Amino acid sequence: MENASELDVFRRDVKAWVQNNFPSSLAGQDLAGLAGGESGARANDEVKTAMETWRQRLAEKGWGAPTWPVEYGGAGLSHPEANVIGEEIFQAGAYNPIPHMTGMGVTMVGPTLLEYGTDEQKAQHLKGIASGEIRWCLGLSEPNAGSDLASLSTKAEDKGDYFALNGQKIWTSGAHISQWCGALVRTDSNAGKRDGISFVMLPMQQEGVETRPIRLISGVSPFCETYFSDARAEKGDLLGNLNDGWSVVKRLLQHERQSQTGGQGASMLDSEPLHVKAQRFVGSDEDGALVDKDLRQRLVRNYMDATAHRLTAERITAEAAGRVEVSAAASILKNSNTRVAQTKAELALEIMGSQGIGWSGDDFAEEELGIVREWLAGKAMSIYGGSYEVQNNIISKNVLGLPETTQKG
Amino acid sequence: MENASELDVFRRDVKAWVQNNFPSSLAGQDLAGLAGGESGARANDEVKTAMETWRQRLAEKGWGAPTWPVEYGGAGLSHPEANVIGEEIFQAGAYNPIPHMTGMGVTMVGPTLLEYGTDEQKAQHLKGIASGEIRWCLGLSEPNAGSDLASLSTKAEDKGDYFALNGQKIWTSGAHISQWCGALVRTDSNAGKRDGISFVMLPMQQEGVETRPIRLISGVSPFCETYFSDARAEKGDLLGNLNDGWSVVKRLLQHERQSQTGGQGASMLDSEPLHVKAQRFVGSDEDGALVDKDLRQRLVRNYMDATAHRLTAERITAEAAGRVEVSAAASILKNSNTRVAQTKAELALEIMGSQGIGWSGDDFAEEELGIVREWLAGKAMSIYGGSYEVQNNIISKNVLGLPETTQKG
Amino acid sequence: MAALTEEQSILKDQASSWVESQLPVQKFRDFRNSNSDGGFDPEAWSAIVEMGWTGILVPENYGGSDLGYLTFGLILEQLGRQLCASPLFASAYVGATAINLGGNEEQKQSWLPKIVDGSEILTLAVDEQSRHNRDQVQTTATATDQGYELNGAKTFVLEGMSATTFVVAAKTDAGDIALFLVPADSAGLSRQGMSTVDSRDYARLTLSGVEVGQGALLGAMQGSQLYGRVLDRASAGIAMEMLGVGCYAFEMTLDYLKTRKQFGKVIGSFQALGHRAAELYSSQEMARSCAEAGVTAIDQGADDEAAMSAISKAKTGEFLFDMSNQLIQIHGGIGMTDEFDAGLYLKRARVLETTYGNQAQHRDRYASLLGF
Amino acid sequence: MAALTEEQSILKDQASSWVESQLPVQKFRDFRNSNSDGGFDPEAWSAIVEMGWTGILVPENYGGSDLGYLTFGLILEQLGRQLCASPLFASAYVGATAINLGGNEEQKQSWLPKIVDGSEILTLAVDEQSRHNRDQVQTTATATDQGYELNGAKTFVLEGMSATTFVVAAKTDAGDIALFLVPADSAGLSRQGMSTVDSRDYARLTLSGVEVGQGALLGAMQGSQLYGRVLDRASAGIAMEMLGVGCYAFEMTLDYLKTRKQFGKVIGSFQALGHRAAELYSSQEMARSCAEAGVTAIDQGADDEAAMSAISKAKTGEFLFDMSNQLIQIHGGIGMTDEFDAGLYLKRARVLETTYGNQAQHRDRYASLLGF
Repeated sequence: MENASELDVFRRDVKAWVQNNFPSSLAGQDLAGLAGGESGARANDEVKTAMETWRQRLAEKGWGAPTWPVEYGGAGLSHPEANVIGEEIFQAGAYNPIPHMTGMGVTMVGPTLLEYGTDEQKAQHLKGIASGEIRWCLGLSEPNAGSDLASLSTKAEDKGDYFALNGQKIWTSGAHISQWCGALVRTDSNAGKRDGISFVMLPMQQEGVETRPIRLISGVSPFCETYFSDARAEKGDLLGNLNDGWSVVKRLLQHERQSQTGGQGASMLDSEPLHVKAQRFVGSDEDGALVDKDLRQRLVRNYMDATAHRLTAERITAEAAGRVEVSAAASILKNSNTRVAQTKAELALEIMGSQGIGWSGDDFAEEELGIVREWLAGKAMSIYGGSYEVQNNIISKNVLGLPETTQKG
Repeated sequence: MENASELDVFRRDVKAWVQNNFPSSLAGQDLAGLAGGESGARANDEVKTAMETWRQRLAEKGWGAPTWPVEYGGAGLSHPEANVIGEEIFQAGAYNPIPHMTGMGVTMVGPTLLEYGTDEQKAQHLKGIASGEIRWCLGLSEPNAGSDLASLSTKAEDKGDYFALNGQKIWTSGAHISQWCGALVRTDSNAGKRDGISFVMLPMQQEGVETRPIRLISGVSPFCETYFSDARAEKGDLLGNLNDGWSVVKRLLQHERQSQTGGQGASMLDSEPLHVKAQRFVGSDEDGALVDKDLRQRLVRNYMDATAHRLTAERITAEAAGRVEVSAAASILKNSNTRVAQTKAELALEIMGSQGIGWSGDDFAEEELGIVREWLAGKAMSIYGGSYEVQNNIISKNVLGLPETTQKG
Repeated sequence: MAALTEEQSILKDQASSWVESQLPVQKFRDFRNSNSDGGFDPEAWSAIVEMGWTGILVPENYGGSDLGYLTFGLILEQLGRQLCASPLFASAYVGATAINLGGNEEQKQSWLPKIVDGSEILTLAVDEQSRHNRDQVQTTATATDQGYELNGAKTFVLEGMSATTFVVAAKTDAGDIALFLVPADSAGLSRQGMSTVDSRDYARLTLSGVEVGQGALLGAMQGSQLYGRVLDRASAGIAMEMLGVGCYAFEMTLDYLKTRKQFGKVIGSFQALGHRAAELYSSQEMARSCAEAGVTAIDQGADDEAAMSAISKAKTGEFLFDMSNQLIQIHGGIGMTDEFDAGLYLKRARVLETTYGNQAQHRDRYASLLGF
Repeated sequence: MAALTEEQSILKDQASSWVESQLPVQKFRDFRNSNSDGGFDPEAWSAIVEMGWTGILVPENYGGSDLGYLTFGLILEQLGRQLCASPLFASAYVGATAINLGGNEEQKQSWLPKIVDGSEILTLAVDEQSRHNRDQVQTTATATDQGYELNGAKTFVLEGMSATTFVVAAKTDAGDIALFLVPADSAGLSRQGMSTVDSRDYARLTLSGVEVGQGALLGAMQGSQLYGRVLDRASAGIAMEMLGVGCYAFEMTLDYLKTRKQFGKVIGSFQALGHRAAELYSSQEMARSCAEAGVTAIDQGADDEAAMSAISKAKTGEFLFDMSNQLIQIHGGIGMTDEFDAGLYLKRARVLETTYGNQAQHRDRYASLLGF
């Protein structure tokens, strides 16, 4: 661990900077929503301008991706320092929009580029990510592949100085609003299932790429079907070696798991603690205990699970002493984070009763509607980024060393 | 279903008969324990005599195995009628000891004999079972086989007019106090795993059979290791065809599941309803609700699960219209019965606090000690007779028609 | 617990094939897409009336068939399977129950035949806060010379925009809760639709100085006793619909387990999923037993009708909660899309869960009924 | 939450190898088989004293090492792994805590060195009914000219037959609960051993007219506050022992999953069991974080010491409950035999669960502390 007192000094500086630089007009806004594609587009001009100012200020400090080298737009900070930045921004009621604005850029593409990219590739791509200006999507899943990524059939044909891509991707997050895409493609049809695969990067604004948003049960469309028809990826945009895309994507997915192990994201669910919401909707008895004891008991379990998850994340970080290593613990944390969050959303709905089943209209508070949508959207947490079952396979095999089963569910 | 009014008449007759014939000196005794091997041996003479009278009276009516044909010691009754007998005996605070006294006889060996036995075999064996005079054990499991029954290695060598058995069985229930054994043995070592197996019956009182009781965590020894050293089974005691023992045992195990789907057994746990026990140990608030609301909530769930189990057992019986058919539902019922019973025992322990961890001595009421032993013994419910996991395999494959996995746990 | 009679089995089969052929879930989806304000398909409603389902709880001398609660429940189950929207439950189950139990001869004669022929759509207006609480009724019914004056507000009223008459729970001058028949077009009554996740018809009501006659009071049974029994029976009915929703979700999931391939195998061959399916199936069978027992207890006039109602709602709730979540989880990404039906079942499941008390409330009620 | 310091890691490793080599579970089994009345192995106790573990919570000027609660917890975890029986926890953790927090200088000087050198064995006598309830203290301490007279009865006193001094919770004349040091050989004090499933030393005490001096009262902190804090810290300590019991049970199970074959494969390759192992492992990691956080909060003097203690006991309880049941289940028939160790862990698990409040009580306490 860092020297605690140095970190304390750093924290004081960060706190002051955030207070001085976070635009007051953004306070209380749905910042996560604004940073995302859909509601961001609907925001008014004043808010948009303030958001842009805030982004620029963060980008200048290199705090969009604080642990990246300064030359690539980061701030060259340690992980504990980066955590301090996140915590202080959260404490101030602010929000760091850059990771969100870059789609998969900060969390997945960047760290993988840092490891597998050539100097040219890093110089070309990283700054745009760290500054929040370039949004990335990832073309990994395909229809009928699901958790079985390696059964992909999108082909990249060698055309001399470029590859021509043909095929269909699905669940491409934010494809319709992204500038770049990292795609997993088959470059050798004769090789084994995981051998003939490569990872290429390509710009989305080109004729051979078409995106169709998929409407989800929560009513939003953050994902697309993405069609490649002779889409062009330059040879220089091949990440990692030809036909070695599987190792690139494995690393990418580790970063994904890592990014899904829970953190501080502003959400409707967080704006009022569940027990306060329950006191409001359900009421308390003369001892101050919730009237609905069955609910109370399950609420305590969820609180304890949330604490256990947080403590475990902290312990694992501390034990790894801040090293970048993507721990095998990521699978455990992803599943516990999912369980806690999904249960929390269900509890919030239960607490709100018939106010927790609203879809739209003035009959429901904005927060109530937001929680319902978040509940629905959150069902994806145990599906995407390696399903709950896939994480259990990983724990069973990689962490516990149990023999591989012939069946991965 | 039977005509209800006929059944009502029958019920009235049974009720009267039980009232007139159940020895009053047995009222309030631990009848299940008496019928079993260990505590039965410790009972005083008066109780033993009364128990013997009660057994004879039941046997004369054919009520040890009421659905079996009269010529084989049964009463030739329908299943609904047999259920009425069971219910009325239970209602009267009495207990039918015959099934218990015969070990595996009434529940498993008899029904299988009725189906697979020759006329000679039925005539020789069934009456002794139906009357409660002959106790049977089953030599199925072997060390290192566990749920994988078919990997057995006990051999039966053809010696002309008899088989010579050599090998070791384990978990032979009551082997040390049984007169007869049904054993699964390998009669063709060259055939496939499930093909060269036969089912033979042999008397236990012979030189080639040795039994060693296994002490369990509950402190009792209801099971044995059973060693065969040239043990003799007559050719005429082969049940089913040679090398077709696997189909006999499959049927036997269906009867076992059926017998473990829950029923009326006298137990320490049943003598005081859990919520009454909780009122006694935990106390109630002014509204009459248990003070420990977390416990109360889990108690309700267990009560509801118990009711759901009972209703499902009744519904399935009614839907099968009393036919003998061994329903595929047996696996569901075995697991739900297990879950309810094991949870109930855990709840009882929790309710009793430090009185629920007693092993012996006057510091604990006899009932308290009995519940602790029952809690420990009950852990076997999800292991024996096809483990919880094996039942789920059966449901998944046989009931739901999901494809067989290469892995059966 | 008895098996279904032959008559019940036949009716159930008929309902099943009618619903699957005439009102598959696609119909509900089309309706939702065309009309996001909730409601139901009037053609389907006419057919339902024509088939006599509205008369199942109505005695023969009032134009019904008097086939009982289990039979009605079997119909609700079938409708639940395809998420059919209709006021059948609100009017011909809950409304008819209120009139049957609480109506005098005159009231029965004037209301029951209209429930049967569909010319009146009744519904219970009970909740006043977002969480169902049968003891929390603030709406008042003050005696006047002509009858009663009702004041208060109600929320989450099922079929609230389609109903022609509300069965309103209100506090009398004596402090008792009683049920009053209030025509939807009464002066002083206003209603507003609620847009809910399940795209059905719910409304908030405001009653300010609503005048009704003496005949509005359902007084054949003591007020709060009537009110409690109507709610118990309503819960048992909801449980049957929930059973249908859950069973269809199970079948969709089982089908997917048998057809969807990953890693070169159908996913149902993965033991972890096979065992999960086994657990869900077991939970479904338990839920069925409890749900059928809930309505059967009403038919039998059983002493434990209230307790069985609590069990039926709680246990089907438990099954449907897990099942609707697993429906999404096992279908994976496709389950998250609006185009696929899983979301419709999930959303409906949560609305039914909160209707007339959720699992926790019914567990609490059960323990209280048993005295601990 | 911080990682272990190097010093802590070294001590933990040393404790681990000493326990595994010197006091494997077989030692406990031998002891149990030879002496069914509970108790502990005096040789092991001497060695524990010699290694200085009895002084971990004692300040250096009283002969201890003052290494703190997390360090003590790590030792308890190691002892828990092999079910080692000793009065270390009762005396040098709970007893020392009571003296540290509640003793005046004179009391510290006279008791702490004796706790460290093992010449005194202290233990808390708190429960009076079978279910732990910190508010239910009926034992009275009436002021006399010389000191106090104690009357009452206690049950489930840890190491109750070996203890030389009891730390008795009793109600003072003012109605406050306070802690009193009562020598085991006091006139009027009698004790009786309890034969429990885990074959450890527990006793019932009877105090009738037990006279103690003024110096018996631990009065440096307000009585009921002291009492509450001792119980909170005791719960956090038990959680660390529970963690050890559970972790060893997990390792036994994992080992079995890797070696036991059925149907021609090691059973750990069956997906349903592999996933169950994954869930148990996750639960173990969560339990470890909570248990370590519980004792760390004491070391840090954290505001939420009480809440963290409740979480630590509840979450390790949850893990150990599931783990001890799965230990038997996954081992199958062999797990049911007395010859195999699984039963010993299961039995110990349930005793620890009920010690100083079970999961439910700690969940309730946690909610109360958070104000809901």
